[in-house]
Amino acid sequence: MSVVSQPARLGRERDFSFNWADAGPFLALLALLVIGFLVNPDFLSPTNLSNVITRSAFIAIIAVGATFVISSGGLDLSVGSMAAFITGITIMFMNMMAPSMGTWSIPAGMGIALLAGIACGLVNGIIVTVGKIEPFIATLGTMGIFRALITYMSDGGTIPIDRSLREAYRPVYFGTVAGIPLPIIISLAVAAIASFVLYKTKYGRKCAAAGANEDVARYSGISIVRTRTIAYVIQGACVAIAAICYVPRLGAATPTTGVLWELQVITAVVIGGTALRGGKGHIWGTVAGAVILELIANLMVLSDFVSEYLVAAVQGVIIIIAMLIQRFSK
Amino acid sequence: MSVVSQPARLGRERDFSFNWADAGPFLALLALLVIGFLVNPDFLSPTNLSNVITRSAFIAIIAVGATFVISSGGLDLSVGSMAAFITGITIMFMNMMAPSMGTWSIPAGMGIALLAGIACGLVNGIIVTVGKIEPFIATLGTMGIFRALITYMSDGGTIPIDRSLREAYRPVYFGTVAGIPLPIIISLAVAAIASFVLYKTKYGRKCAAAGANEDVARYSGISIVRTRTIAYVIQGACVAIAAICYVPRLGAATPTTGVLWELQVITAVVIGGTALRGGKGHIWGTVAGAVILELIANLMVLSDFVSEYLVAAVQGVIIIIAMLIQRFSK
Amino acid sequence: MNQAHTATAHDLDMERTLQRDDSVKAGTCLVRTENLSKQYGSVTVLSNISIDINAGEIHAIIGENGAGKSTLMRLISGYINPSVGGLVVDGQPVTFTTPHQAQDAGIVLVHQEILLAEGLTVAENLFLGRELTRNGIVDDRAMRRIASEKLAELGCNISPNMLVRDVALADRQLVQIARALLDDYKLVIFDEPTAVLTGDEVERLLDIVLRLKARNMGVLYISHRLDEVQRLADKVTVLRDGKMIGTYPGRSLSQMDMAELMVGRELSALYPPKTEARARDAMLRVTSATVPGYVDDVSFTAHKGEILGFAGMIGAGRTELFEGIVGLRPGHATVELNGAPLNIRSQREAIDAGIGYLTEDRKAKGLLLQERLAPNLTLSALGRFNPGLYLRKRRESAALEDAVDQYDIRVRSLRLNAGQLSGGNQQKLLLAKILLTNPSVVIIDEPTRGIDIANKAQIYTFIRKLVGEGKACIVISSEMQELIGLCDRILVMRQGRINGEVFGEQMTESNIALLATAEADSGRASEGGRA
Amino acid sequence: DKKVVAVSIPAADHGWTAGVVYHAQAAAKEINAAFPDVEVVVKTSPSATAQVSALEDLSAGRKLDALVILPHTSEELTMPVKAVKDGGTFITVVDRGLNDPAIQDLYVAGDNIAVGRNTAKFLVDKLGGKGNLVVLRGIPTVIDDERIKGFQDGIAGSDLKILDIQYANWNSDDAFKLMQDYLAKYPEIDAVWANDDDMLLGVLEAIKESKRTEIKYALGGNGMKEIIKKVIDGDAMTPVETPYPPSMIKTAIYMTVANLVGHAPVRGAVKLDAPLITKENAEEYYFPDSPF
Ligand SMILES: Nc1ncnc2c1ncn2[C@@H]1O[C@H](COP(=O)(O)OP(=O)(O)OP(=O)(O)O)[C@@H](O)[C@H]1O
Ligand SMILES: Nc1ncnc2c1ncn2[C@@H]1O[C@H](COP(=O)(O)OP(=O)(O)OP(=O)(O)O)[C@@H](O)[C@H]1O
Ligand SMILES: [Mg+2]
Ligand SMILES: [Mg+2]
Repeated sequence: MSVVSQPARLGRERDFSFNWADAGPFLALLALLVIGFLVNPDFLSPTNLSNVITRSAFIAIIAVGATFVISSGGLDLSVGSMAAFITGITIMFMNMMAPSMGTWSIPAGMGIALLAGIACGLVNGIIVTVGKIEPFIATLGTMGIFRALITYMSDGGTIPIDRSLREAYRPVYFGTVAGIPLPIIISLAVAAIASFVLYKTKYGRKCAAAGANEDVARYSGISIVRTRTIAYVIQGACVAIAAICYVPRLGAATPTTGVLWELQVITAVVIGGTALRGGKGHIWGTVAGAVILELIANLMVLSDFVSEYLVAAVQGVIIIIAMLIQRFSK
Repeated sequence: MSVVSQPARLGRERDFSFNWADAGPFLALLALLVIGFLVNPDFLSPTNLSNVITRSAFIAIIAVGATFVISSGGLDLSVGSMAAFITGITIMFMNMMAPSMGTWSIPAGMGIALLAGIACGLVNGIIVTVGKIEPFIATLGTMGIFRALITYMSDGGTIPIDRSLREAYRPVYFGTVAGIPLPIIISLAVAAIASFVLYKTKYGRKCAAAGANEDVARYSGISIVRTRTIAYVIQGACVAIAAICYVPRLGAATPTTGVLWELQVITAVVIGGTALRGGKGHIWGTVAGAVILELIANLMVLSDFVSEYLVAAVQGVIIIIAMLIQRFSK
Repeated sequence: MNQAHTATAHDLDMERTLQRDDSVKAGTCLVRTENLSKQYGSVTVLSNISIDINAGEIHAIIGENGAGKSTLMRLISGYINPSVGGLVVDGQPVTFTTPHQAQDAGIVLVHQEILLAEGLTVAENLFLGRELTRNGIVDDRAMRRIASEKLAELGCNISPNMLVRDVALADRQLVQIARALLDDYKLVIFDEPTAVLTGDEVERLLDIVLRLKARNMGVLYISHRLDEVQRLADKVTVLRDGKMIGTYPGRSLSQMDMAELMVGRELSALYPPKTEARARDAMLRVTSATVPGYVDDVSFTAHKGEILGFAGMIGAGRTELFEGIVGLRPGHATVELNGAPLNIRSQREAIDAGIGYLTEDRKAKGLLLQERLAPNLTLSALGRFNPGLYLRKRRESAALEDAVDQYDIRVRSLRLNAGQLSGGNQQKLLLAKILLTNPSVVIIDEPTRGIDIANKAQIYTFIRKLVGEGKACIVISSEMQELIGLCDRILVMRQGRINGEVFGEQMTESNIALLATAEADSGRASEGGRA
Repeated sequence: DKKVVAVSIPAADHGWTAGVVYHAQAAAKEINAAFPDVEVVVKTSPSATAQVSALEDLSAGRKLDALVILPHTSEELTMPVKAVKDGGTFITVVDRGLNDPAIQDLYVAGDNIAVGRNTAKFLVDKLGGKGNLVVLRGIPTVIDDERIKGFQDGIAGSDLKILDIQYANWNSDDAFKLMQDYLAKYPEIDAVWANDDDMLLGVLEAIKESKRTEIKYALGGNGMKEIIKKVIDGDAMTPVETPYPPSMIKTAIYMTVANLVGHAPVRGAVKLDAPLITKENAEEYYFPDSPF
């Protein structure tokens, strides 16, 4: 009888095929831009687009961190209050140092922000992994804690940044490089680094494996505790970076800073194509998701159709439709 | 050395042993009562306890519905705004009918509330199941929609109930039967019916199966779409019942009614021992969870230790500790 | 009272189900497949399969891993839809779009891969979607009792109240089988039902299959254990590369014939020759291993160049013993590798120390089914592909191509997800994955579960080659023949302890079976002295 | 036996409520130190429901001699406060009236309608009765409604036109974004009114960043110290402010305690007006130590 054929040989054919599933959020984004233009041509004006995208940077940066957490099988509801808390700490530190260090207190404050973010992330991570508490609850708890701390630190009012630092710090939000606003550059850089980490490093693999199937990951010698804790730490660092960009925008931390950001962040991640139950994360999708959310809000203001009372309803409808576009683009 | 011990048998015969896992929330509840008593002996006074438990009835009733949704593998973030929306519709209907129907408009309004609840649940269910949109996002969308609708209905203000109905409606919240406040009785009845449905009917099994393993459920001839949609409808009905009890307490619907209830509801369900990823639901645990949350808030008011600003922090810490107690009671 | 009465009535019902002499006559055609073909994308997995499945007949389907057996079964039972062709059931052309429709038409499939809801109890799983009710209330008591009975019939006496999550793999398979036997079906399809079972359960299952036949039901039976096929089959259909080679009367084929029909070439001996016994250096020495609840004070030594077998019945605790040793379960053991003490607290540390453990549960614990092949392959050995900052995808692809060659993994494209491989090929991928970590001691739990005969030979040769390179290999297997053919020495476990050791001439099925079932009468046998 | 005065107020969730909490606590501290036989207990609640619960909790434990309450909403708190009153407690209502004025023994309030109206009048005056306005409102509640209503009444009859009005949740971030969007949408804006100073901060930042020059006024309301400082400094864009001082809670607490300790029976209604704060009188509204 004849020799068995070797179908296995086919090898690497379709490596470069276009992945429609990943394109979903970008298609939704495109659809939104077109609709926006039809509704109000100003929508596509460079100033408007640049404003909107710059604004979406905070959520995008935080959501990039959330992509790690969610991909690894966790969830973090505390990001909004964490951002407020870190902003508060940073401003207080900078103000304290300003007399002695001058504008050097700004980079020092940034360092403190990063440290605080990493510490907060570590706390979340440890409660979730070592304490084995459902992430939703654990981070709901720390959300209350961070929010209370910023309220306490500010006596319920505002913590404004020292006047002497304002002008020096302003460019971090309002500055541009080659015409591109700095927050956009920072968020692209964060996303680029994150996608390198998630797609090109050992840690990224471990993250996706832990989220896809905890047992398989464990049996492959991956420490779930470590992997997931690191994801929370990355989340903390991203929140810190967002906080650093945030400070110059309004120059103050208040107890309402970052309220409900967590919902926007999670929405951005999910619209971006990452499943909430964990597994593969989609960094660029997440960034697109964050921009989509901000564009929707912008569109609501620029269009004249909607009564102010119904804005939230229309936003809800658009988000659902964006998800449907995604579904059908698969 | 001839007798071989049977270590492997250990795992086996747990048929009749006390189930510690299920007892977790009740132990946490007990611990809280003891702590409460130590902090302030008034805590255990009958008036206080009855107040607190009566108050927890709203969350408990809604959370019972959420137990179905979560058990079947869904999630519902819209319950808070849905409650506000249903309250609004109900009050408007009652007010409209009051001139012609007199106090009969109250039961008629209750009927309308139930219908509205079921309709809202159906909308959620269909978007999630037929639209195949991640429940988190879908119900975040409808959350915005319901919230906007109540804002619109109230023109951003309040919708108060007609004075002529107030007194007649009051007993639904403030009345007692055999000394037990009516909301407690209603919530116990809801929980009893729910646990019958969840544990003793085919539907309950389908629910748990859909949440535990979608594929297996589907292959067993269970329609995931139907099962999960029904869970959302049950959730809607529960929200309606809660709304019915709520009206006489505050006598009005406002755009801020029910804000953040969804987080409390989900927390109650999870503290009660139901896993967020779906599977077996724990109705009585959920009820205990709702009482725990309300007790914590009560304890905050009764104790004088905590700075006003830090209340949320202490609540967060207590919730995390309650979850840890549960973990270790396993 | 009422309750007891109804329950009894139900029992009778169940009995009737099983003993019913159906009006179907032996030999009538239950299901005919007409030119069934299945394509995934541009790949044809099955083409033009036409077979008749008759009442009162056991029809075996054999073929190499990836030949398309499971695909065919899924087509017949409504899990997937054919690209071309169709089914004729009772003379009527039908299309099933869900497995439930097939079940309503009397066709049920026992999956190769276990499909149970882990978070539910055994009884709940058994009756999922068809709960018994009394006055609209689910009758848990009756379901539990019937579940116990059905499982006992299969020789499985786990409590129906256990969560499936806590049930051993073999028992899960029995639960799946029980599920298919619960109702009144005309055609029962078994896709490698015995792959995870040990001797006793296999016998009981074969018995049940024969009883189904006696009741004029149709049976489709897939197995890589050709002895079973030979014992059971009235007809044998051979598939190769998705094509039908032919249908043959069962008795006319010897096992060798079957194997050659499957493979399409002549086969060499199944087991590689054993290397001669000589004084060997101790490599892995385990003392007083204890895993609470499962394993009690087990000590043994594996030597360089040795294949050490672990035999035992289901629940003997072999899996738990090794999961305990490599740090996947809480427990304690004193472990020495090449004389140096190890303190292993996690699988990572075991891998780093050079101890590789390959799980028996490839679907739930071995592979990321939704993930591509290359990331699966390299998951335990990422360090090797990460020389500097980042992972080299090119090296990973190269490693995959190597593995596909070396382990003969039959894939039609390298861009499939692991879940899209056939069962046997998943197993080979898993083996490649663990060997990629370059362990010096390889522990393989059920190495050839679901692997066809030609590939078994390959894997055995491979294992032999490994120990030839100076590694030690520990094989846990429920197939006694495999252990006897492959191993240099076999330890037999019973109820969490080592009940004895056999080697050389003593390695016979009866000796092993005796040690696996009976208490060793002269104190606990241990290898201590001989090690 | 100490007399117990309970103070129930909204939790600090933005600048103004933070000011309320600050002043309430300051009052409590001073009074507890000054009057050995009076105990003032301050409780904050994040929502109307929670406030009702807090009332129940406060009155379940002990007999309250007086209750000072700043209700989240009028409708929802009316019945619960009545229940407390029925227990024999002296009731002081602050800021927002209950539906049934018979319940309160003392009423201390600012004038939200006036906040809107006075601002509007100023704009009508300064813009010569003509121009394009954009308005930012807060969270859908009665206060918000009243201010907007006052404002609309104030511009009625003039040629001032409100181009747009949207919610920004009394949050400076949301206001910043909304203002950016207004700027993108309307090429010609003469003045902006945010009905709360928290939002005004975001508005100012957005205007500053856009470098638009046609906007003559950006006004707020509430009397936040940063904004009053601007008025003192003679800021061109924000030359006036309307007070809605959170310190009214302190006034109310003092009056209530005065009533209790029996210096004089205090009853009735005290309405604080909302005069325009200008450079001339700004100093008297400036409290640099308050968080607001
Ligand atoms: N969803 C799918 N997409 C692409 N190819 C698939 C898919 N499912 C199965 N295949 C391919 O179909 C072929 C036949 O698989 P099948 O599971 O039927 O084999 P089998 O004969 O049961 O093998 P085994 O003995 O290993 O179980 C395999 O090559 C497999 O990779
Ligand atoms: N004495 C016993 N009788 C029946 N079942 C048992 C007994 N001891 C353990 N079990 C069950 O069997 C499982 C242990 O089986 P384990 O996997 O250790 O056996 P094994 O020897 O590896 O068998 P397998 O061949 O299935 O791998 C446990 O989950 C336990 O629930
Ligand atoms: Mg197969
Ligand atoms: Mg095993």
